[in-house]
Amino acid sequence: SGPADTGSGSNDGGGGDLTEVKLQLQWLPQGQFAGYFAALDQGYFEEEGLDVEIIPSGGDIVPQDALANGDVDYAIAWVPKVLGSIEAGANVTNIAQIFQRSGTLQVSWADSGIESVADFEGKKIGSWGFGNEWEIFAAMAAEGLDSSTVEIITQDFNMNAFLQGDIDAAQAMTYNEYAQLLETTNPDTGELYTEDDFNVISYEDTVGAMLQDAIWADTEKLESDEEYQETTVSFLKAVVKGWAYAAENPEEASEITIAEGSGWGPSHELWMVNETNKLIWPAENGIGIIDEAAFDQTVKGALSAVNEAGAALITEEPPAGVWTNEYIQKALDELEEEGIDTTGADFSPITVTLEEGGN
Amino acid sequence: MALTLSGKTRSDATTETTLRIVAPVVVGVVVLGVWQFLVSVVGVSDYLLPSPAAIAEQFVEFFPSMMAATAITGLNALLGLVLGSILGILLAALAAGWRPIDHMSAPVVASLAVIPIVALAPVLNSMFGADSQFGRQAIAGLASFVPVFINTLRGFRQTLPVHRDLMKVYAASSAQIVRTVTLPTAVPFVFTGIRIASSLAVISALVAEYFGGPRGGLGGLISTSAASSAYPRAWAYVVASIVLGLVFFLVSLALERLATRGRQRA
Amino acid sequence: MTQLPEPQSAPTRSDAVTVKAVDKTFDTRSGQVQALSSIDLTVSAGEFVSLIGPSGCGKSTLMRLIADLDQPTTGSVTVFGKTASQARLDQDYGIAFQQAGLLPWRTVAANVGLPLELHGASTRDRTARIEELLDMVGLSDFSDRYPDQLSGGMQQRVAIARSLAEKPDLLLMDEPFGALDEMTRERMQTELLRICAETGAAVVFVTHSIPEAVYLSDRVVVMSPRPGRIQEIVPMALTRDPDHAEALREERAFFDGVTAVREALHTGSPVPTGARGVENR
Amino acid sequence: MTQLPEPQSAPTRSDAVTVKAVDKTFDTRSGQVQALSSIDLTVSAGEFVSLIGPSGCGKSTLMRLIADLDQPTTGSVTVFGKTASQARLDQDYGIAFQQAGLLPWRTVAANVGLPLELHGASTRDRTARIEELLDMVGLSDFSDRYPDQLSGGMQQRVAIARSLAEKPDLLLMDEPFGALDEMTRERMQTELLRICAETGAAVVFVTHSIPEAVYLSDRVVVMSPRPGRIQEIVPMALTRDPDHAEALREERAFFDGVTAVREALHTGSPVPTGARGVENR
Amino acid sequence: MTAENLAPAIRRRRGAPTRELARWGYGVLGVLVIAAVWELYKFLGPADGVVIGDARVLPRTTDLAMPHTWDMVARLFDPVTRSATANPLWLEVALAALVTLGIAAVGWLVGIVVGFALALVMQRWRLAEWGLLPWIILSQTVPLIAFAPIVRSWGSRIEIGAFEWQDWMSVAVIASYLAFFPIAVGALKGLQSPDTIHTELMRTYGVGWWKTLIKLRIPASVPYLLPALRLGAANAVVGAVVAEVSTGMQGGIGRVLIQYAGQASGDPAKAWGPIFGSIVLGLAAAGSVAILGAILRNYRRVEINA
Ligand SMILES: Nc1ncnc2c1ncn2[C@@H]1O[C@H](COP(=O)(O)OP(=O)(O)OP(=O)(O)O)[C@@H](O)[C@H]1O
Ligand SMILES: Nc1ncnc2c1ncn2[C@@H]1O[C@H](COP(=O)(O)OP(=O)(O)OP(=O)(O)O)[C@@H](O)[C@H]1O
Ligand SMILES: Cc1ncc(C[n+]2csc(CCO)c2C)c(N)n1
Ligand SMILES: [Mg+2]
Ligand SMILES: [Mg+2]
Repeated sequence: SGPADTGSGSNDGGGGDLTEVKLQLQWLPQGQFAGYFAALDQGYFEEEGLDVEIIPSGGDIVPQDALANGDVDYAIAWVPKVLGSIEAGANVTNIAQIFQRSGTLQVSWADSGIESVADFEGKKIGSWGFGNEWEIFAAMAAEGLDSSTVEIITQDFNMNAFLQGDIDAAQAMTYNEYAQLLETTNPDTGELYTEDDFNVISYEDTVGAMLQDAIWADTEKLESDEEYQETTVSFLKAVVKGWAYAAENPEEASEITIAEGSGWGPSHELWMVNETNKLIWPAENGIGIIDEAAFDQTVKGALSAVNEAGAALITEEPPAGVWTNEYIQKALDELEEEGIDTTGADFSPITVTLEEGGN
Repeated sequence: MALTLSGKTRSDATTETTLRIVAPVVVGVVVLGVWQFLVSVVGVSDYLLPSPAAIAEQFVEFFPSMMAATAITGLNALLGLVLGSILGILLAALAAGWRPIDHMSAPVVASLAVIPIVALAPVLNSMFGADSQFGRQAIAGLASFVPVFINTLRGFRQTLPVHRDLMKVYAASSAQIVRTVTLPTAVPFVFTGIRIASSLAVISALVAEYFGGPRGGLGGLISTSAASSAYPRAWAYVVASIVLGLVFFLVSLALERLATRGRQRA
Repeated sequence: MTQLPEPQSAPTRSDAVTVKAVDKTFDTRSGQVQALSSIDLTVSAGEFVSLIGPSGCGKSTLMRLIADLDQPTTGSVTVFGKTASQARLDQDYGIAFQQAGLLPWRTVAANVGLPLELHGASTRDRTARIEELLDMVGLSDFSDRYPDQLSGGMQQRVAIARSLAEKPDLLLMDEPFGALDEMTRERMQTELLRICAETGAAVVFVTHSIPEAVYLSDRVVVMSPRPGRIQEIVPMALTRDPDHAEALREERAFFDGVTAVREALHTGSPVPTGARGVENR
Repeated sequence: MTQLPEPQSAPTRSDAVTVKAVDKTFDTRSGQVQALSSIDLTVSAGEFVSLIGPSGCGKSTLMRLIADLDQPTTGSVTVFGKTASQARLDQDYGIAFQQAGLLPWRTVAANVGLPLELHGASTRDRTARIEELLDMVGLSDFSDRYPDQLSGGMQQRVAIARSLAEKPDLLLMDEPFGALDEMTRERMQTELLRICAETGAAVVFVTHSIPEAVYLSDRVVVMSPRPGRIQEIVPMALTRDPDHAEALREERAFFDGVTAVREALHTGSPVPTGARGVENR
Repeated sequence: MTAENLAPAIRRRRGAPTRELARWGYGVLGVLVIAAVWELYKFLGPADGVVIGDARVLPRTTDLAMPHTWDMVARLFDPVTRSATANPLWLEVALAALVTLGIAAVGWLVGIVVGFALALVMQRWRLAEWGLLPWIILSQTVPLIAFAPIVRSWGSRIEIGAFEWQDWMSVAVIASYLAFFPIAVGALKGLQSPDTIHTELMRTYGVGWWKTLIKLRIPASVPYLLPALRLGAANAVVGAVVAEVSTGMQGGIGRVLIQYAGQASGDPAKAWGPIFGSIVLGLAAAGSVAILGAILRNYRRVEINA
């Protein structure tokens, strides 16, 4: 149905009353954040009385720190990284666990014999660093391996290091780097690589699995600022609607993110939206609801992970109130009343065919 | 006090030497003091920019890892510096000897001087392999190459006409001319180039670590620490990288002084 | 005024320098510059000849032609009966420039020994000769110093020692004392005369200073400005007695020589006594 | 030899410079250097006084004290009855150095006009004065040139024009012709004498050249080396007739002056005629 | 300089325009030689490069590591993506480069103001020079990526009236951090460059520091300032590109660089587009200082070796 303009029409003179909100992403605009851009594009934020600015980030911007410093109102960030920040003094709260599952893979060649985390020993393991490596260390810790038993190599923005054999197992997000592999020509066959060429270890299947994209809010303001509390609920409502839109209209959602400046080719972008949807939907308890068990597992993993410099991610349990379902629950309840499905019970992913180079 | 010093030619040598050391130390101490004061007394947020005390504490706590990381980055920078300098000197010698090479290398050298590391790092990692330190060394080498080449070439052009005439008068062979006049004349310029290159090599090797390759260097640890909001630790690594850069600078400065010792400048 | 006939030198030794019908033209960005025009000059063995003339008249150019640092456009230059180029390869002359031109990274001794070293003299021979030379210019105590630790006059003495290293029979000197103050200069002149007397070398000496030319030379070649020509060759009639060299400067003959050269210079120069007004307005 | 009594200048104008019992000591890395020791000197208005002496004897230092570019350690310097500092602020003197010291980015006219511009002269006054000055030094046709387009002699003339810009009654000149060749130098000397005659300014002139000092000066102050002292003040008895300035150089009186100054110099200098051996070995 | 002009060996007979043309010809030839070496090595070299011991001293020659030069060039003229509205690659890169150029220019100007102010202070008070200069030199050993979050955070707190801190301003500030250094050092050298003879001349005219500064020191600093400004311009571009990556700013060439680097596995030639773009950008920035040099040519009558 194309980029519908359900909400934009209602922007009649009420523009001045909109509450300004800044949302900090954890990377450049791309399908990973389709729900937020869809909410913006479809006018869901405006419907909730919000004027939202989505701020992308680059290599050195830490979203939760931008939040803790008061630069923005909400931030998207992986839970383990934020746990580290909280121990360092950041006062932030997880208000919605958008991704229910971990999307991190460790990919190796089909004939490499690396089939589980236990096989990492003595191998060259790729990771992006920047705090994205804690799942690896946590999973290894569960297998009795510490970081000194492998050689960790920082991956750059593409998968060339893996393709050329510099690393034995590369870190890859289901929605991004794995697709990068599948849209590359195999020089031996002249065809694109297929899933059969690779062994894929999904951290979701290991005890190292950690919660990823969550929405974080300023703890202090949540406690003391009623307006912020209301805004939070409105904000979450719009976000949920945005993700629901992305689930139902992956093609349109991917076009929206491309229009927002994602530089990926169309098939890659669509793949990304589709795979992101799979990490969110279906959401048994409702999208964004934090599963206490999953959160505790993340904390446990974070406590056990020690990197090669000997630094631990966290050394003690995070304080109570590090997460709350209060606002997302309220938002979901209100949305249910409006007749919106917030569990995605009948969600079914589409099939995306990747083209060479993601085009 | 500063006023009286600037205007007059009161050349009290020992005072000058003392002030040259004391003044920067005072500036450093005052800045650190004010910063610490702002954080601990005025209550400015020390979240992103931690207090000197917090940084020092992390520096001490992670000292062994700090040393190991400094060694890795330092070695990369050193190899790059040596490699880049040798290349720079050789190519400058060619360019000085044969003008077409000079003209041909001009756009290439100019391009190398303006190319950001971000652009080069992924390409070099692909070309030379992300599992080796060579990519970083190559980047440090390229960064060092430019100033060494430019200064060496300038040095080769500094041969005084009177010295050239003298060599001709002595019917000296080309090899003799190079050995007795051209090279010795160029040496101080070469070392000036190396001095400029030294800090560049360190910063380049370090920044290159942000963009892939084996872990364990200062650049990687700065980013990892910062990514988990361990800012005092990140800044402690930054301090280590400053010290590393300073060591490179001072050593190359000493070499330059040594090379120009006992020479009057025209 | 036409050129005076050259006095015949003693026929026992061949001539040191013979310049015949030499022209020299330089190509420059802004066209051709004629630096020398029909120069004829003979310097006998052992003779001291000075070149004097206004700036740009081609003194240095002429000297560079003799030294084979440049080639004449037409005409020929012969040194001890050979081509200039052969004489250079044979190290038949020593040379000193206005700047001492010492290599700053070499000690005094190493600078003096440079030509010997380049021509493969043994270390022992070299050391002996360097000692001898430094002794001659009175710098024995300074052999381990670096050039920048010496005064300008001392540096120039090192350069002269260096030019003498191969015992040349011809010395070419292009304003070697130009950068020195008058008093040092006078001392160096006296010293140079003594050295010449000791070694018997012929000298071609470029200078701007009339008293210097008069004091040192057997003949003074006065040149006129572009295109550089020989205006006049003024023979000097001073009696040279190394033990009373200094006294000479206050003798009548000396002042007469100065006057003669001044007048020769002003004949050729475009600005004689009365013409000042022409230039000023 | 002791200092000669100074000749009394015409009492109608006050003295241009009075230096009384001046000592000057420099602090250096290697200790104190006494540059000047008990200097007494008076320069009358309109008088031309040269300072001559071996390198490092303190000529420049003395001139710098008069110009208030440095302060005496003890003693006093008075210029036209005021302190040196006041005289500087009042622009009572003009100054010229060995290097012309022109600003390379300014045209000849703008260089000459610099002091006027700095002191806020109106553009019209400035233009007129610049024209006058360039006319005086014979460079009217060059007013739009840049210094690098001029020969050394022309540059020096611009510098002299500049030093005359504010019509000072005192000119301080530190080897202004040191970098020029002898012929240009002689022309500049003649020109300087003419300008002095026109403007009636007193001159303190530092030089290394005996003939120059003799030719130009009413009195020549001969200084002895460190610690710089006045060795002797030699009055010149040349009759100055601007129309025959050049002829002077070949007169007996000129040569006598030269001899007198030479002798005064050698009395004070450690290297008189016979003592060469002392320095050489 | 003058010595070189007089040195007979260096004199050339050919006219200036021919020489200029020959220079460009050689320059182009130089680039072609590099391309030829690239292709020749790619043709002859082993796919996995030349490995000695543990170090790969010569690169791999696969299309992934070393795309053909003609592929790189051809890729410039293909659309960025399959999408119907996509621009050709070169246009996309050029547009991004213009954005970066603008930001770098602002960073450069800030660098000039800061650098020159520091130089003035250091020239005026020797004690300031002694106290500050070592820190200024040291400042360049701090990896500027360490600042990105701080600059962005502090900037976002600035909000004066209608003025609001923008993302690009953070980038400009970081760019100025690299740009100010050569300018401060060069300006200081330049301000200190007048000979004693000139400063003393000003003293004999009884004028103070300010007038000396304006009439003497600033004009005299031009030959030192121009190379410093050129270096500063190149540094500002490099700084802006890195800062764009660091802060995640959109629209500039830094963003395009990492974006296409991320696509290099599937489309290796694409990544070279923004690399060429950033080189052209840097050369353009540095080259534009030459215009300034032409305007100020009367102040460059004395050239220096800086
Ligand atoms: N290599 C050269 N190329 C072009 N012109 C030259 C060259 N060498 C000298 N000239 C010109 O030839 C003329 C004579 O120069 P030369 O140096 O011989 O004069 P000079 O008498 O030694 O002058 P000075 O007294 O200033 O040393 C001058 O006009 C000079 O500009
Ligand atoms: N600023 C200074 N600091 C230390 N010593 C100085 C300074 N200026 C001059 N001197 C010393 O004072 C002495 C006299 O120097 P001055 O320059 O006045 O000599 P001069 O007669 O002008 O010499 P020259 O003929 O070489 O110009 C010298 O020994 C010199 O080294
Ligand atoms: C310079 C830089 N490189 C890689 C990452 C890693 N990263 C962060 S989020 C994400 C998933 C979406 O692609 C990835 C790969 C980073 N943060 N900064
Ligand atoms: Mg000459
Ligand atoms: Mg002096």
